[in-house]
Amino acid sequence: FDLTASFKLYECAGLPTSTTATKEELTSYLRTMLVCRRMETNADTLYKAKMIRGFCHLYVGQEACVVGMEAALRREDGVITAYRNHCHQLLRGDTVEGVLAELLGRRGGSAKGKGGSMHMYNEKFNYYGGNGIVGAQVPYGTGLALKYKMSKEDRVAIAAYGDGAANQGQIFEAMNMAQLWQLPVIYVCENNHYGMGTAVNRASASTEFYKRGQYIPGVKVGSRDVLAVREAFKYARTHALQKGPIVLELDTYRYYGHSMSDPGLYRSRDEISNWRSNNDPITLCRNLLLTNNLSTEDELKALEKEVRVEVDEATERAKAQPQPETAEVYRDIFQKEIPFIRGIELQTSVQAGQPL
Amino acid sequence: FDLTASFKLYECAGLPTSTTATKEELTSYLRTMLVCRRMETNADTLYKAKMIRGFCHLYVGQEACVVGMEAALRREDGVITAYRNHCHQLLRGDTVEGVLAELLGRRGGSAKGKGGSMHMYNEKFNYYGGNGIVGAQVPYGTGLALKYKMSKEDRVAIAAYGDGAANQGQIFEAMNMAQLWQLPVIYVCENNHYGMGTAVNRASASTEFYKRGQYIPGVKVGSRDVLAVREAFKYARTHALQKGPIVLELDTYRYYGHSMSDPGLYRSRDEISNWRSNNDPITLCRNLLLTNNLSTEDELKALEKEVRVEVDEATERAKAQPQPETAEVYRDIFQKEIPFIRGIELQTSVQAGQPL
Amino acid sequence: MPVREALCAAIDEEMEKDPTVFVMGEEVAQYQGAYKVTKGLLQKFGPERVRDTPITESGFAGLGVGAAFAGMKPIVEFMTFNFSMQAIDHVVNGAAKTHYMSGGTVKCPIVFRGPNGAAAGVAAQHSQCFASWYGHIPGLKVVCPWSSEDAKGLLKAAIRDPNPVVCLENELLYGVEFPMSAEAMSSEFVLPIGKAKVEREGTNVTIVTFSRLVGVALKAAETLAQEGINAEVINLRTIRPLDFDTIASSVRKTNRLVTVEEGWPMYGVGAEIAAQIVETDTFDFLDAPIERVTGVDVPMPYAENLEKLALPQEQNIINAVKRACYRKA
Amino acid sequence: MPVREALCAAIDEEMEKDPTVFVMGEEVAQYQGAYKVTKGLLQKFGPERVRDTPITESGFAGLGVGAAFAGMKPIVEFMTFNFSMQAIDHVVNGAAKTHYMSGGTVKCPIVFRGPNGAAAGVAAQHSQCFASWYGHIPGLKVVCPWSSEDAKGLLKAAIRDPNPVVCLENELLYGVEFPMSAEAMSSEFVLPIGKAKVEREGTNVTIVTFSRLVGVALKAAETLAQEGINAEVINLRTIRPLDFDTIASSVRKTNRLVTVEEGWPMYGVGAEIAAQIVETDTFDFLDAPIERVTGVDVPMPYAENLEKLALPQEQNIINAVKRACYRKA
Ligand SMILES: Cc1ncc(C[n+]2csc(CCOP(=O)(O)OP(=O)(O)O)c2C)c(N)n1
Ligand SMILES: Cc1ncc(C[n+]2csc(CCOP(=O)(O)OP(=O)(O)O)c2C)c(N)n1
Ligand SMILES: [Mg+2]
Ligand SMILES: [Mg+2]
Repeated sequence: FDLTASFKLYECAGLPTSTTATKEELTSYLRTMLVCRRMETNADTLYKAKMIRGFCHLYVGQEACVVGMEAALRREDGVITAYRNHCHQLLRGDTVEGVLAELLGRRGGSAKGKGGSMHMYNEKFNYYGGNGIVGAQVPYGTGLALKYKMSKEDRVAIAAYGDGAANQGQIFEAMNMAQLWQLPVIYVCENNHYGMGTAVNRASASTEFYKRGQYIPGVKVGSRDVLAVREAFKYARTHALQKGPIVLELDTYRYYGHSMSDPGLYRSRDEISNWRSNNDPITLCRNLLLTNNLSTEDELKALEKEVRVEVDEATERAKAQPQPETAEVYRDIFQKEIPFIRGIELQTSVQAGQPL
Repeated sequence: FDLTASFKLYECAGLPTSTTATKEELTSYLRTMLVCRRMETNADTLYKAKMIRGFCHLYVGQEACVVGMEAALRREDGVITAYRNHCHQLLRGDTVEGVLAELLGRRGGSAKGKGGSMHMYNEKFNYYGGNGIVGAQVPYGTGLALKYKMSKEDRVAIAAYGDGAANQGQIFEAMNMAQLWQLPVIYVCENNHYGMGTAVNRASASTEFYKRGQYIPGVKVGSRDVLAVREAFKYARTHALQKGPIVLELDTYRYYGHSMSDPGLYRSRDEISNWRSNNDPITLCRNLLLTNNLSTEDELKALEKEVRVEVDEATERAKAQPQPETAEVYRDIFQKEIPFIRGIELQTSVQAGQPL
Repeated sequence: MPVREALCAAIDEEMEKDPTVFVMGEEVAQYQGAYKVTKGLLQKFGPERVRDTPITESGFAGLGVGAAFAGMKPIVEFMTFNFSMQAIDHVVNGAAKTHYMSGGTVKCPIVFRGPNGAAAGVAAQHSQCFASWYGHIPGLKVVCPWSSEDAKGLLKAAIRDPNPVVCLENELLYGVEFPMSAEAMSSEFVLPIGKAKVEREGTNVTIVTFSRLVGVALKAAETLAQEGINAEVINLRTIRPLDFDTIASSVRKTNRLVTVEEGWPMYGVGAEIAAQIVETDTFDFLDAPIERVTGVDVPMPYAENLEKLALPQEQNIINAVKRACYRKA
Repeated sequence: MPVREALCAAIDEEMEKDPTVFVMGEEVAQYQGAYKVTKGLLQKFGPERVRDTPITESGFAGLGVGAAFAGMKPIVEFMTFNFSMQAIDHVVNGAAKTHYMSGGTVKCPIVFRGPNGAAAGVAAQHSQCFASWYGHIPGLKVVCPWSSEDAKGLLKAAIRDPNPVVCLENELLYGVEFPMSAEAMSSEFVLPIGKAKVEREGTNVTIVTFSRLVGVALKAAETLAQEGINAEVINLRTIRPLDFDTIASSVRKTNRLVTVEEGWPMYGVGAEIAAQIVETDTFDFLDAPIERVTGVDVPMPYAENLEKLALPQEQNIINAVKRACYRKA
């Protein structure tokens, strides 16, 4: 597959101009993206039914980023991102039921319902969330890389953030240390063109996010093609292990509002539908399969249906889960220890060591 | 005077290759630098006599920066810097006695003895200190520029910081806003090659501080020549008013330790004496006067003596000042209001409105 | 008038009155405010005085402090106070301390405002109450409105104050309607910073609270009245300085005290109130131990049932009052 | 052994024992520590495990949190805790809350340490006490050593603790020599986090304090003993969790309480202690109002005479004790 128009490079070279992928690979990417999209769509419905509360940042439109990324990473690589993280969680070993259970505040969520939309984790698969404070996850991700470097492991860390977050000073602080110490970290800026209601050019004096590491090389993936994303991550992974930090900017777009209460007046319907019809990652991947005669329209229709059924069933299972046990309020303050926890009234406190 | 080797440029052009200066100008620069140096030397003595307490960051070696800067600025321009600020304070309308009185914690200090070494101000001359938190003054300085821009005044703001501070994220945050909003601010990085005991290359992934605004033009003044500094600031002032932010890096060196308790093991005596003998701003300025036959050795000796006497007398006057009135503990919490102030014991509190 | 509009009116009127007042923060202009508090201000005052900032709290709060040094009166909005942690050095070391450090020469008339404490279902990183943290800091004033009158009167006072003021609002109150007196509708209406308000007079017990829980406490008081307990409810309105006189007079009358807050208990607001009681002779008037009702001492959980268990409810106030009155629950 | 060396020994021993322990911060390596606490560690453990950082608190504290998530045990030094404000979001929203938010899956075994509170002549921005701020936060433990034994035992406990711990030291104590018991010299010596220590037994009044003022309180107790007042002095050692049992037993014996801290009064440490007394039946044992001795409620002034007036002195403790004992001063 041709990738000639996909990349812009900054202080680096050697990105491939083409790549190959088997039918199985492409189909699995498509399938995963379809699952992501259906899951998020269902989350939208659940939110509107007031079953999901608070924030709920949907990933619809951006699926190629995380799917392409995971296609290039190994499971032992560490990943951390911001609050728009349902699909990251899914790809790092969780299930649709698990993600939606967390969104619904149910017992079977990855954080037992205690984290919600912005706070999902899977430590066993080296996934550290989900962070609600814009930018804060970037030093954390750099810290993961510090650990990998110190323990001489062949692992890289991903620190993902948005175009809005890209101006946060702590990102520059982290990048400086990453470069000084040659840490194996890939900074991933998912540029979806808006931070909440603010278009990139109103928030960033330079919107070339792949160059903003300045002394750190960067690559911009200009297309929503999952294969281009995958190749960029393969390249970046090798670079990070051999030479140290690198910045990847992924050009993408979100179709839904920032979170659920966003009226979206800052962009036109046309702009959204243009992206949807010309740049949709799922459509692009679908077309790759069709135009290269790797799949038929019927096969893909069947796949779509299968995914729909599967995700909808998982959604029902998540809805059927019970709320967390009430004792969960008092659990997980500390590892290996139940401290005295003062209650709303002193009388409702939990005594130290009292089993919960 | 020839300036051909003085500047390195980043994304800008038009720095002069030569300049002129009258005998009076040069002599006054020399005189001011001499006053600065003698004042700091006396501060060193007072510190060693345990009359100055806490921190005391001396400016010796860096005099050309502030003297060249003030030669180009107007008094209505705003200035803010970090804790190495005694000479900034002096040049912004204070006296040697005033600066030393503050260092000695005496009544006649600019902050009535309540601020000490790091916290001197002269609001009347648009000088806002003196800040003890590395980097924090840079957004403040940018805020001054915001005010000047909003009130459509022809004023620029100076936000000065060190090479160590240059990695602080808040500087990048401030620069981004300054560029977005085209604020008339000059970022001044006084690169004295060390942040405490850390050499620049151990702290900064890129030591080209004049380029670190990235999307902001920059000029590096590579010499300790006060005229070069002055010309750079003239250029920068015009740029800031017309186009917005600019970064000036001033290559300089401090001869004393970081603060008073610094054993200085991170650099060799040779390094220091090399700088002293080959790059001293006072010697450079002196030589300009001599080699251009604008002054004689005797004239300059007399000037030096005059300065010494003047500064030493001011030092004695500062020492003779009384400590602040004890009621000062309770004053200046708020403007225009004396609140209830709880004392060490409730019984020693100050009641609201009670005259102090 | 809902609290949101009262806040907006306060800003609007003060911007009209004083050209040095301006607003800055994330999404305050084009988006009309993340929670619509600044709705219409961009249209009225233009982009110079209603400024959208990048998501860089440390940067823009610092710019605000600098602009205040130079004579402006910035109103800096934190989208929520949780994000003020990224800028807290500027609030404390910059805004609060500089006037004192400069021997009274440098001025910093700035307002930091935004929603504080828990909203609904926003979990641990978005639910912190900063009342006692900011209340700890000399050089700051900290106001905490409950009703629309509070909101308008306190925010206007904050903007006019020549000193740095932190205004802790509450997202859950933004949409709540409160009656506004004719006086409060005036563009000259301000409330004194540092004065608490007795929202309900009573004789048997004093309930001291602030922000959203004032409403809950008033409900509890109604319920308790039916059982013959007549509670006085004090709305603190200001966290710093604390209006101890109003609290003390009330306790001297009722001889019983219950403090109510949604923040964490340890080193919280109730702690300071209790301490002030027992270090003065108001101590002698107490007929029962002081009761503190607070948020549970845990980060805020997301799930609806857990969140409810983590925050004070009417019943908790009732329980505490009954204990203070030596009644069986 | 001076406190500085006790702290260094704690780090040294724990680094020796556990290869995942490492130190990072400004000037901790080549410079041997701004206050020489980490002296010799670079030479012994090398630059991988003793890391000099740029002056970017938010960055390196965040790196520490991330490394802790991934299984390291970082000791992050703040050159002073004043600078921790630039990184406080990472301490609170990152380190303290993540274990809970993740339903107990993500771990964050990290220590944040450095000097806290006032040193000599360092003025307002460098003199803040963070005890009650960090003490407010669930998910954190906060220790505050006074003596060399405290320092070694508490810091070692903090490093071994699988949870985030804040260790608030005091620059003025670094050079102070304290005797070390044989037990304390052992590399297995740890002190329990959450337990206070009765430093001096007494019967007439309880003085509760922490950090540097423990020494001042002990001096005051000696002076008071000459006047027939026998004071019990409690060294809190831990700010969170607070060892209320030790305080309460003491007050039940002495019936009088004086709290002593150098931080600001409002929403401070004394406030919480006072509140816990009056909300429990220990209240009934009080024979006098509680006295709080605190720093004056102002930013720290520089001048020597003013600084002294802003900080608790022996005489203030004596005055407070005498009032509590109804003696004339
Ligand atoms: C420090 C901080 N400031 C503000 C917010 C509120 N906020 C949440 S998301 C967001 C926009 C971020 O935009 P971007 O980084 O582009 O990510 P995207 O939402 O587009 O994925 C803002 C302002 C926050 N959570 N944390
Ligand atoms: C936020 C913060 N971190 C650390 C310090 C301690 N500190 C004071 S000065 C300094 C070195 C700064 O170096 P540089 O910016 O190069 O300025 P110079 O001292 O060389 O003028 C450090 C680490 C501080 N004051 N504030
Ligand atoms: Mg975005
Ligand atoms: Mg330097």
